[in-house]
Amino acid sequence: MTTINWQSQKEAVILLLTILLGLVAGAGFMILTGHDWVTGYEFLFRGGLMSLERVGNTIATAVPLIFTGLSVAFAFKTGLFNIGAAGQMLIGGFCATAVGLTFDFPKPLLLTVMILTALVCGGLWAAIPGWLKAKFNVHEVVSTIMLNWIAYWLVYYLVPAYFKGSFETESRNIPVSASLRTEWLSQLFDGSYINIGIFLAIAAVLLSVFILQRTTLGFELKAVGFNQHAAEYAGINAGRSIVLSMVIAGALAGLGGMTLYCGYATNLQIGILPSQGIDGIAVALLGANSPWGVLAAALFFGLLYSGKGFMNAMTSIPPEIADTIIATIIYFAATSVLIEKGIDKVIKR
Amino acid sequence: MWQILQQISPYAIAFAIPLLITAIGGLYSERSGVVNIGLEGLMVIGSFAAAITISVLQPIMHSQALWIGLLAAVLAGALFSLLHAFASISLQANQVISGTAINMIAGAITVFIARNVTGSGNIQINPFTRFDIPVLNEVPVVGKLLFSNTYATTWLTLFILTVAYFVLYRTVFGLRLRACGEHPQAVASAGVNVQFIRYAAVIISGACAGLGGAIILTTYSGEFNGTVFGLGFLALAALIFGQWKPLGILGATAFFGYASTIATSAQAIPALAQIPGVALKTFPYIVTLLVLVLFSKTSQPPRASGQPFDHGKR
Amino acid sequence: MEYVVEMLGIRKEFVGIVANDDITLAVRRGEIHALLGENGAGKSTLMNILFGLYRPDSGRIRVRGQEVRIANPKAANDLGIGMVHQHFQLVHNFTVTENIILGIEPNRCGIVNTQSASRRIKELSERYGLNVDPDAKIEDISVGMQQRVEILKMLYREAEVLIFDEPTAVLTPQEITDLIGIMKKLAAEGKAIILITHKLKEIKAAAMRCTVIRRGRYVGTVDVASCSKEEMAEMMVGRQVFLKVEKEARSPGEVLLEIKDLTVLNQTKMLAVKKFSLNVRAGEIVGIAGVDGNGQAEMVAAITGLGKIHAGQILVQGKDISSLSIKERIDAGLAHVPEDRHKRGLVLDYSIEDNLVLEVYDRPPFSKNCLLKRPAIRHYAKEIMQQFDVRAAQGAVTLARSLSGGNQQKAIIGREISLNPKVLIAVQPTRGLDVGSIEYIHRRLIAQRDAGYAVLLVSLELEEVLNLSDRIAVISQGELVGLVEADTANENDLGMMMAGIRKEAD
Amino acid sequence: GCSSTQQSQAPAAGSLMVGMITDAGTIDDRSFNQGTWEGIAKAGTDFNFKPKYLRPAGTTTADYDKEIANLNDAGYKLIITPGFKFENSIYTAQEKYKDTKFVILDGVPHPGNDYSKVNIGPNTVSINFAEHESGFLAGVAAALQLKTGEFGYIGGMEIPAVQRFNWGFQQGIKYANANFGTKINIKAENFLYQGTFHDVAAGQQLAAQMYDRGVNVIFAAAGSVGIGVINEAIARTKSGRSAWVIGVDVDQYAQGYYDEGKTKSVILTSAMKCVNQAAYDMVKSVKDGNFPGGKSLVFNAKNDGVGIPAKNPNLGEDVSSKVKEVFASLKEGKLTVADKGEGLLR
Ligand SMILES: Nc1ncnc2c1ncn2[C@@H]1O[C@H](COP(=O)(O)OP(=O)(O)OP(=O)(O)O)[C@@H](O)[C@H]1O
Ligand SMILES: Nc1ncnc2c1ncn2[C@@H]1O[C@H](COP(=O)(O)OP(=O)(O)OP(=O)(O)O)[C@@H](O)[C@H]1O
Ligand SMILES: [Mg+2]
Ligand SMILES: [Mg+2]
Repeated sequence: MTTINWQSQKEAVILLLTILLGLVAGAGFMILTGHDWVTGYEFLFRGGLMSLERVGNTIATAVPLIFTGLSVAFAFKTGLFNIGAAGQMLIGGFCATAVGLTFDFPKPLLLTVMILTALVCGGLWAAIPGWLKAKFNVHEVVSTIMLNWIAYWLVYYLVPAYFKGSFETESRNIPVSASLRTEWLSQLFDGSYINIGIFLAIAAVLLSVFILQRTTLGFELKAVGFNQHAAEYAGINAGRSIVLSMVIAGALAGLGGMTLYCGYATNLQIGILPSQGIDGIAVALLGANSPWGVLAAALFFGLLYSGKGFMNAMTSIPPEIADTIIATIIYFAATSVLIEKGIDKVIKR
Repeated sequence: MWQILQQISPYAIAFAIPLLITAIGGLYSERSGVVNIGLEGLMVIGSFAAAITISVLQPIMHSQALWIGLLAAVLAGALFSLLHAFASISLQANQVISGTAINMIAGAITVFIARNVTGSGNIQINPFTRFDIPVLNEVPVVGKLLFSNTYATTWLTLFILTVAYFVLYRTVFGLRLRACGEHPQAVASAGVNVQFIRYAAVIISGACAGLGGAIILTTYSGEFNGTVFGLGFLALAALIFGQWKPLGILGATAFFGYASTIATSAQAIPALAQIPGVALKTFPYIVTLLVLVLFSKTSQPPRASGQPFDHGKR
Repeated sequence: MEYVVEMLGIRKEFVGIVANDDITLAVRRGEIHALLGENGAGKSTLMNILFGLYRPDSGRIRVRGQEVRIANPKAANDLGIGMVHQHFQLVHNFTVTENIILGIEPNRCGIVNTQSASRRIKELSERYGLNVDPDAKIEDISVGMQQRVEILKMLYREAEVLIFDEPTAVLTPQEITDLIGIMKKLAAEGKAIILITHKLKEIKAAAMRCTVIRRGRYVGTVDVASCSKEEMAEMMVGRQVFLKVEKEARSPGEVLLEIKDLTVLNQTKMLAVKKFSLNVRAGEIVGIAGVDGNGQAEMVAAITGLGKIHAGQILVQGKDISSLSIKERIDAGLAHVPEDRHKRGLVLDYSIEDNLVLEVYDRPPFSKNCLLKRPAIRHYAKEIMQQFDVRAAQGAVTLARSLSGGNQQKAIIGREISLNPKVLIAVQPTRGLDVGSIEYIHRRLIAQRDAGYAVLLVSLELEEVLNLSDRIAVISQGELVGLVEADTANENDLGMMMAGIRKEAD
Repeated sequence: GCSSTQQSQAPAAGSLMVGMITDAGTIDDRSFNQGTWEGIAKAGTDFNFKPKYLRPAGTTTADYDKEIANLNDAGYKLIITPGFKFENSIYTAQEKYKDTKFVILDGVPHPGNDYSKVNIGPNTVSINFAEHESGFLAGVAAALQLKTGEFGYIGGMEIPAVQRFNWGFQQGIKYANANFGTKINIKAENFLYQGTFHDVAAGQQLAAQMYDRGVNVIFAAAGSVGIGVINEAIARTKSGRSAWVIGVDVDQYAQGYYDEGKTKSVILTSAMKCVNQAAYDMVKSVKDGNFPGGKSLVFNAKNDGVGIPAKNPNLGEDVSSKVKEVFASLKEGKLTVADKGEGLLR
């Protein structure tokens, strides 16, 4: 037992060191480009946290990232690399928006239908690469990239054709009854655009933990992820697990798309592949593919993304420093072997 | 139809060439056993290095500035690829993750620097001029198709393709490189340093991708803005589509070039304007998926690609 | 005395294990020198050190009297040391010539000249009677031929010291005889040969001297001619060895496993198993003997459901299972100890308890309504671990990866036997294990038989097959070439059959 | 043209805090964002303050809200936002930050898609441009210069400002044909919207198609897509085939240089809208204490808010003078240009 605890403690230490190194590198870049890193970080963090409203906005920024992070992490558990979260978000988000714009149900019912739609459509979209992988061994990295572009163009043409808003470039604004924003929550956070997506996200984290740790499904998925040959040997249907895992990953991303278009935003703009798709990879990586880790990493990224504008307003540091810090953290995460070796050395001594 | 083909051909080629050179880089990397999903980021790096160099040099010199810019891109791509090489070869990290990190770093850091330099993150330059190849462009059929309206970089890339083919299949280095991608242990026990070969391959892929990014900049884009619009990923797809073979890649990138050019210029071509835009735009991607399915049985990726080489393991 | 190679006081430690501890090995010019030791004794490690793949932690190496440091295989090549590895180091889609010249390619300005190399390879091949086509692709030639390519590789490099790491494991008896002939010819030319093999008979036939190591330590070097097999075995294991396992006479009952005209294709769509028929009854162990790669793997895959059946039928207790899923076959009473415990047998990143319920996690009492029932799983796991003596540092929650090979294998056997299978298929159940574990597992298999169940044993170790089986089926090129009673069988006859020579009148 | 020629007085005490938020695209897009920024920057030098611009992460209302809050919280009390996409954000921000002043270019504050609830708060000015008049003048000028030929149009996304440029352009061509005897053809297939503001390659390919089909002049109102159009024109001109472009928003002449000496350009003229002037004027009004809060201003020919550049090296003397006459008629109201697309292509 003790060793296992020690192992996860070590992982946590590695994670913190990785973040720290990223922040140090960020400070380095600031110094190199002639800026004051102390004030830089001060305003970066204040921008994300200094008022209730800003805290709310930070959380709202994190919500789609939680979903895409979970999506990537879930696929990863089954040994799949889901670069397609962006496309799944688009499809799931688009279908939910379409429902929201089409039906005139009372809010609770409408939202429920929209959530289900997002889950199903995102899941089905991701089922394609899953099926291609299981049946034809087409590498999911390539197929999800292709599907991202197909999703991009589908939405690009479908929105103006059927849901055109004031302009060709975006859908109509969703009605209040289809929005994840609620009066009481916004008020609680001083008018922030935080929305009930955060509760969906926390529910998704809990559900992911539950599925992965408690259910036979999670047992199967992880077995396939760790060792597909052994899973097959034991009678687990690996192909089915692969498709299923992609479906779950896609459903999570799809719901993430809904929180983006019907919570964070109020309509769907075409011509953009949501950046949260790729960021989800970073979130999952930093969160060590565990749902709780994903939640923490997404909130951290949300903080950086949310605070960088204020930093830019208060100083002359380009906001891209936040992306640079995140990217550096990911590289350090990828090379965490080095950090691990370092820790081992320290322990040995 | 023939008329249309003639018209779009130069643009299709212009679009395909950066893909081609980048995919050649990917070919070297993967044939040596290292998956390089960071091509996109390396292209951005190349485009950035070229943009900075050219924007500095163009006011003081003329046509040489562009070539020096390309050279800078090659160097920058090669240098930056060391990050990937170090993580995936020396540290035996997961190559896909390392590549993803490369993409993220490239996108962020170039714009960050460009912002500090230009204030906006955009850098604009004057691109290459197109020219007709004398005599050859008079040849019936192919003259108009291949030898009109060409960029110097197109011929450079085709030259590199020829060299790349030759090096891969005829030289000592190529033989060893291909062996590394199939069975690195065999290479190691033949007394060859696998890590060295893989480093070289990844650096070549970085150089090629850097050049690819710079070619986009110096031909049809003329502007650096922190992205290459997913062309690095498309190059990766072309590599797989082309079955990890130089000529296959040539075919795959040409296909992407023509398909995407037809899709974009269809609006302005009355004959094609009635085809739904969505069908044209998604066509290349759907075809890629179909081809991957068709080839899935015969597809032969390098056996060791994606697997870190552990010196101790046999 | 002139030694070509001297390894003195070699020590090599891996994380948590001392693979070589003060080992000494001295080889003369013109001799075939055997290196003997149990699995995991450290033979391969020692040879990898000599070949420059590993660096020793301490110790000295002398080549032709000169003290040398062998930093990498290139250095070894330069010193005239060549090695044929346990697993061939050949690039499957390269030609023979390309494989041989890899690393020392004849070239002009970096451009490979295969033609001259190809000519030289042809010459060498003819001179040593190796009969290798320089232009053939590796994936198209037989395993035996591949090994000769490995030999050519060394000859092409003009190696003086030739290391063979278990070269015979993949060969037919006839090929083994040929190989020994070739080695003798090479030795006669003055080359030094180091031969690693587990088969004492081969050492007797080929080697002049033999160095024995045990658990990473040097035991001694003996003259093969003046030392009996039993003596060598005792040196190797450290105690007297009983080759035969005790077992009662059998009392076979009804047919539990019936293989009827089984035909299976391999990955390249070639016939791997051809109309194979065999019955295994309750209370008997049927062994399948054969050289590696003669269809055993495909046959096992077809029986267990991991591979497709092309034609024929498989019945368990009279019930046709040919078209059932793996899961349904397990339910029908089929259990399988897989050949490769790391690839198939275990999810190394799962805890032992999860591995022990790998096939039954979805049944009560281990789960209900798709929810895992941890207490029940742990209880079950603890029982198996106790019953089968699986030792792990942190009990049932230990990661399977951190178990020793023997304990991993015991866990697998425990898991499979706990399924109460009517038919147990055990493939290479003792591969890579130490003697204690081997004896334990052999006893368990016999207990399974004595409890009235059927056991199908597939092993490349002829001795194991002979010791455990009641009947022995010999497979060659996917065909059943003979079925003999174990007590009447002898190694020679089996060897002939394994080479594909059918036993008359059976 | 919009030459901000009014000279400023002595710099006042530098307490002005003026911020801008960019629309899709970057600050140096050589058109809309850049024009706005140049106006603010010029005011910055004239009135001695350091302006600031922020670039939002995306183009959703939430992204804009965030940057408005950032500028506001950082003390910027005049916030200028170019683009109709800010309409919803300004609608809420003007309520939320009552002591901050807002200027929205190309749009009017309103909630959601509901234009019936337009509300320009007392701290907000909404500025719109008569792009159709600008397009009209460019059309007339180009027609007069070339006399005969085939004209084309490439727009970015199909949004009102971009559409108005197109409609005005076509009316201008027709006007020239009718009144000055020019013979300019226009065909439906040569009037299109590419669909993005960023796809440089597509701009080039579409332009190539048009030029190959005999189009002589392309009016590109398409952000970076327009850069692609200009690139294509430069490439053609360099190889000796003529190809003209009409620039948009600002004087794009310098974008189109094709010779080493940087004197000759493929930009025939540019259809300008004086965003720089508008931005400058608004800053000045705040400084002077006469900010026209609550008003909706229109920049058109009447107040020199739109037009073509004063200097057009590619236009002949006579052409310039004729365009000046037309401009005068527009000013006087003798001539009107419809801001609707009825009866026109696309
Ligand atoms: N790279 C390694 N890392 C850790 N342990 C190793 C490594 N290689 C070998 N070992 C361990 O060293 C010991 C000696 O292994 P070695 O392969 O030399 O044995 P061997 O005598 O060749 O056995 P076999 O008969 O199975 O070939 C074994 O316990 C093995 O597990
Ligand atoms: N502790 C270890 N750390 C890393 N690698 C190890 C370790 N132990 C064993 N290995 C690797 O596994 C290989 C096989 O080791 P070992 O002989 O113990 O296993 P085995 O179960 O006998 O395998 P096989 O059946 O293939 O002989 C070793 O050669 C080594 O590469
Ligand atoms: Mg060994
Ligand atoms: Mg072993």
